[in-house]
Amino acid sequence: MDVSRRNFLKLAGAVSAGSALGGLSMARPIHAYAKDLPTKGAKEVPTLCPYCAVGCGQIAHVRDGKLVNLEGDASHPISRGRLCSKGAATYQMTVNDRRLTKVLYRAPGASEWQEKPYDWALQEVAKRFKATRDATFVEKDGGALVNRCDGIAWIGSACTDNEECYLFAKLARSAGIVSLEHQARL
Amino acid sequence: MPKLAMFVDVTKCVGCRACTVACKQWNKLPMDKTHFTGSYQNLPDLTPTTYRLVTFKEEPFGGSVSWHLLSHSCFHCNDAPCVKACPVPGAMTQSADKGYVAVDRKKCIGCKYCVTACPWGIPKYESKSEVVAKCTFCAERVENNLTTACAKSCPTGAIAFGDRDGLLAAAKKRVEASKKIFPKAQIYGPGAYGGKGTNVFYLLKEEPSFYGLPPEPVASAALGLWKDVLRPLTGWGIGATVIGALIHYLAKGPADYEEKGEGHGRS
Amino acid sequence: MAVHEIQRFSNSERFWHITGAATFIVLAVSGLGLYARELSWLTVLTGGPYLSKWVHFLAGLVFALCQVMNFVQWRRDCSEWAEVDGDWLRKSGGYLWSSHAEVPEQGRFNTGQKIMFWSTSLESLGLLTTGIVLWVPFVFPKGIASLSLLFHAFFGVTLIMLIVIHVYLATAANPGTFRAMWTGRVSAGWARFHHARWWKEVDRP
Amino acid sequence: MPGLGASFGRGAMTNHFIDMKNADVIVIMGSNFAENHPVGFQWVMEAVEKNNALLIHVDPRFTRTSAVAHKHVPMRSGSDIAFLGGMINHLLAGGKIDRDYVANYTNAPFIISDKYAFNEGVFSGLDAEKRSYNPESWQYEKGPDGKPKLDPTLKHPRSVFQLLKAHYSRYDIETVVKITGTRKEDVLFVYDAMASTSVPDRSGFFAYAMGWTQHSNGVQHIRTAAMIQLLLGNMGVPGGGINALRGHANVQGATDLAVLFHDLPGYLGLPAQGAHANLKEYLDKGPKAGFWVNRPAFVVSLLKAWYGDAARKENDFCFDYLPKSKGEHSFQQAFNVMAQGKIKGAVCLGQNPMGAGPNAGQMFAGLSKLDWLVSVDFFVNETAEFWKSNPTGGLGHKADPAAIKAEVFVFPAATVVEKSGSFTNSGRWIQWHEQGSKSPGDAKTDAVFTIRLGRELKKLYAGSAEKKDRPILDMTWDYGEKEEEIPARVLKEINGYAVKDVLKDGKAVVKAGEQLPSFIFMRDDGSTAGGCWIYTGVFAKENKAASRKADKPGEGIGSNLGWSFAWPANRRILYNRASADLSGKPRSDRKKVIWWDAGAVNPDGKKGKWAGLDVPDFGATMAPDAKPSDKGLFVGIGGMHPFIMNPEGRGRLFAAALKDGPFPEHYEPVETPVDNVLSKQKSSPVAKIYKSDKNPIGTPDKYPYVLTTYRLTEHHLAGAMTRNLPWLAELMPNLFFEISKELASELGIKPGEMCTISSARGAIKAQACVTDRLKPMTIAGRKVHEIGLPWHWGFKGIAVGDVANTLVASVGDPNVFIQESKALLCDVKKGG
Repeated sequence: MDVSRRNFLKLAGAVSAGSALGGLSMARPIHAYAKDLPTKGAKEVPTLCPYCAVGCGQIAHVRDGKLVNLEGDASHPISRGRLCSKGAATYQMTVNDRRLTKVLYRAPGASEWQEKPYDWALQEVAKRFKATRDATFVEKDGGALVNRCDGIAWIGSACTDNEECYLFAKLARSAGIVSLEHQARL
Repeated sequence: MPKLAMFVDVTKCVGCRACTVACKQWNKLPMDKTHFTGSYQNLPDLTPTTYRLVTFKEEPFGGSVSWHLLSHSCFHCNDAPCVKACPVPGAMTQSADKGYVAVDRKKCIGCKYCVTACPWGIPKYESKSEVVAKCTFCAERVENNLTTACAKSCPTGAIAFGDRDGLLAAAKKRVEASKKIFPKAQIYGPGAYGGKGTNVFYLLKEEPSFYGLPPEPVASAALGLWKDVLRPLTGWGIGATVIGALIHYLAKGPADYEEKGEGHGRS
Repeated sequence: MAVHEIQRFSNSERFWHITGAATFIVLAVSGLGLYARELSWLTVLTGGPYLSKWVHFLAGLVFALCQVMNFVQWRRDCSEWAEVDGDWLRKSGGYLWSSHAEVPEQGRFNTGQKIMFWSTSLESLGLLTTGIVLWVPFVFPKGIASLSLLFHAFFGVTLIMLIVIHVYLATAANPGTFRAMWTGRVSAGWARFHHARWWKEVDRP
Repeated sequence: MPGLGASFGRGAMTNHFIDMKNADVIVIMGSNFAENHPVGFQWVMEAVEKNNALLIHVDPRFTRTSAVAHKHVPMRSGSDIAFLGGMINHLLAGGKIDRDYVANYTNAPFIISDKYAFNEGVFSGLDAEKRSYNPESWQYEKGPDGKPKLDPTLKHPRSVFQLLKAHYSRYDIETVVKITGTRKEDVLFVYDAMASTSVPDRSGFFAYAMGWTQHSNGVQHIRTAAMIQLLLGNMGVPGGGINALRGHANVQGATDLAVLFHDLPGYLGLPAQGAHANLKEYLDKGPKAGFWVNRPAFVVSLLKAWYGDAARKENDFCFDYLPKSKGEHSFQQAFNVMAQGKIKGAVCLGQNPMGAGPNAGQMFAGLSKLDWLVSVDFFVNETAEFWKSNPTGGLGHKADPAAIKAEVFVFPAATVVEKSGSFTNSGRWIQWHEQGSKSPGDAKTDAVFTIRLGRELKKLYAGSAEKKDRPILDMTWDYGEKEEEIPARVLKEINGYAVKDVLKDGKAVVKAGEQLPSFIFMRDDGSTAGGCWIYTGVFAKENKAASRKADKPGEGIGSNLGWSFAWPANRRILYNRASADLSGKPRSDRKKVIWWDAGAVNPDGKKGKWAGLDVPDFGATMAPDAKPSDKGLFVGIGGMHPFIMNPEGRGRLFAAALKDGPFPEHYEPVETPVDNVLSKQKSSPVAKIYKSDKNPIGTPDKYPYVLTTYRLTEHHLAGAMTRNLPWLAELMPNLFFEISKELASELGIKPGEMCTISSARGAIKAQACVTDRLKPMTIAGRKVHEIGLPWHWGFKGIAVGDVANTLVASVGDPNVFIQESKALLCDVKKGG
């Protein structure tokens, strides 16, 4: 196959046209980012950081009951929208594969967990609670009425809500529990 | 002129790394596997899934010790080398009005020119997805009038976000105040690239080299030679060769050898 | 009547050279497409920017192999330097000044071809090394990576220029030459005209 | 926090985060503020930047807080009282006190009983065998009228002021340096900085956390600082106070609502066996003066809230239903008793004793003896899975499940964003959070769990004729069927409501069924119910915890009265009456909070009220010249008495209320490498040391180094809430310990190297963080090395490591029984 003169001219033309383009001056490419926010259309719910006690405000972006984003609440007078590394990671406390979603039960001496229905477990706990309470209840000690359940400890938490703490105290005291504590002895 | 900027004041940084996590949260970036090697830092470098890193460095200082905490990420340079190097239209670009430099993951082909071009080595190549990743300046947040995630979360205000001129003025004030305690305190970034500067700049307590930063960030000479010298010449070079051949052909014509159509055995 | 023909290139020589030439075209097109945003449209020919990256990478490997083979098969022929080569150069091979008739008789490859051989070989080596660096720039020192970016571009552009010359000389400028590579055979007249010394060696009926 | 309670009347952070911007001097001591409360720390930075405040960090370790402080002053763990006691001496000796403030607003002029004595580190009244004091000799000397005697000149040798001077004269600078190991010039720098706030125009505060509390005399650490602040006149003013930095989102709330053995919601105190046989006795033994005289109304309202119609005047409002404590039932004690097999069942909600409890071996011994254990959490934590791993053997050490009989139930919990409710922050702000997302699977809130458990118990006990079961059956427990509405209903009950019309001077001031607007409407006749009096007002007409009207940024002193609700009565700076002088005028224009506005007309037509930038922590219309009265809400409190919760109305420099002495005294930690330089009494004579085979005490010959535990920004407590989070696990993946370069080179330890740290209780493995941020110190002529150890790790999660609490002893403060985990002895060896 011979390349004819005409063919060559065509090829040369194409190459030189390309080259001419290649020699154009460089214009800075401009990119207009106008993407929608991933939080678009999500409900903004004011919540609080669950870690330390500064009490930073957080805004949860919720769509269809699911958390899509969680960041600082800019209108909060203490935190002013700011969060620390823990606070900024709060999203992952809720959206996390490792989370427990079913009741786990470990039988005496067993070496593995079993999944159980919530209501069954709650009823079983109530039965044991009652049995232990009934067995260890001290109504009178040295003649004095003391109404004390010595056999159960209720360890609450400084990470739970006020309302929950109040319920712990109300239920535990009514059951006679004195070993009612949380981790922070001050 | 770009309008938005971030100003990182290392004298205010407490190294809490809220910036790192807030960035991961907003961008939903996965964790990197890390191991303790002797310092709080644990994350050795930026990665395709870590856009913002705090470095920890200890130095003896006036009978006590100084703990240098530096939260760093993309500098979002004006006339950015990464943008200059990028061969794909729209893959690595700079916003004309806001000034940030961002990768479009859909357009990025993973050629890694930007990895090489960046004076700080900020863009990181992710082999799995074959794209380069780096701080986006929270482009979609910024375009929707929100603060960048890192600046918003910074507890002590060490990362400030806002109007570039305003932040530059604030930085100048801060550097004067800081010099009383840290004599070598300086602003880093606005002077880069012969004054074109970066859109993320720092108040450093020490010389940039102390933090492992290039003292005067410039695009490499090689990149300049390539893009500013070789590239405009390319068209001319190849064109001239072709045209030369053409002229040669027209002027001199083909070699005057003609096939005779008969045997040319040696006689 | 059949023209008297001489075998100029073996099948193996033609295979490696033609494969190399084909991959070079692909490399040049994809390379230019990945060279600057203004040329990005060229990547349409090689499947868009992303595929072009892979095409360029894989074609580069094939081209490197071809060039190694070409080097192996022609290095001896291209390493014979003599007085006549200087004479050839002084007379610009008869292409620019002097006439073909004044040019001394040439062996299998003329001086220009030998120069082309060595320059393309060296440039290919340069392209391969810098190309490897660019594929994994993060494992090399910053300076090396950045120089590689420059030199890969430089070698690429200059190689294209060399090849443009090479193609011109092998086609329009010298009728009958293209056939030598395409079919492997040349007419005795062509051989005598262009490579008289070689013709004398090989065309012995 | 009895340290603050005994001094000022309330055991809570006296100021709040935003107020920190008003400070001129900030001393962070016993806290790693920037690292553990970074967002609150912005107000410290604000003070530094805008108020030109001086920021000092006194801490054994150079931390992320020190990194931004003007000065880091290192001292040995456990020597804080010596450091601060020296400051008291420095202030008194140099006359750098706010003399008017001290004379008028503190108990400095009070005369102490002549039986009071202090010798060789021991106060009068010690029973060395029982390890307890009888505080009888620590009382005020009373006049013929039965009221305490005062010497306004402060010159009486037995006046609090003179006793104070004498006590702390022993804390001279040389002695302080010997004990703390701090350089003399650094000590003086801190003293002088704080002394500069003795003028009314300047204020400063102390911020502390577990670095002060987790000692065998932790409460006294805080007491010492409280005394300094009283001497400097820094209480009740903007930028002053003692700022307790709480580590958990709701420590303050959990304490207010009494998830603590010794208390009932609102600090009413759990009745004790032997002391409180009936309601009358329980109420009579309360304070007879100060605002606490209203306690009967608070107690009865609580009982009405709990037992509803069953609580009637005739049956002591069901006072008998309350359990009576027998001695101590603290966290440490509970696990001790558990290990003895006396506690059979345990419910742990949002709590992980296996990681968080001191002496993990003791925790394991306790849990192993249980019949059943309930854990409610987001993740399976170390406690829920204790039967798989015994921490004393280190990470990966298996327990023998077959030998552990306990049944374990783990219930999935809802996260904060999945529920509504309120948290009380460190600054007493009760803040509401709305429910955002829905809980996955069977995860439910702790409230739902508790209510359902209560319902099951009511079902099981239904029909019981036994008296002991009445509390469960009579307990009001109707919070409706809609589980998402429970929190608001509970908060309404906590706030309190009128059962019948609440009468004042025969007129109904709150109608039956209405929410109570303030605790002053609580009655002891059963006409009101309310779960926690100090929270009353939070949900009167509306849920004020959810109120979101913030001040304009940068305006005023930062009270933000329209944002959430601060207990008590929305007061933001406690004891703010003290910011004004005796006549009610601000003591300084720069530091004003409230002042007496004599011209203001009140709704009842009477003239004069307290006005200002905060809700007055005082009788709103009680004039500055009002004489103490024997009646009303403020018995014994006059218009010049800012500390309304204390019967004497004054801040206490001398406090008989604590179990380990009226004045703080330096003692060495229970485990210490040195002798006590100040006295023969080495460690506190009344420190609680739990007797158990799991609790040997170490000696410096075997365990030569001081160990202090601490927290990191990136992790939280025992780590369940952070070590399971990928973003945090990557930032702090492995357990490490901090060691000085000097000691590391002595022991040949390289950075990152795995080492073994041991105490008398056990050994753990951790990687070395070799640093200049810790330095060896010279204590009483001896070189002492200190090791720092973060304690967040455990065997469950993404980031796993040994449990630091394995090393900690079961040793407690005698007042609050908090563990001594900030100063103990250890040994370090290369290799794991």
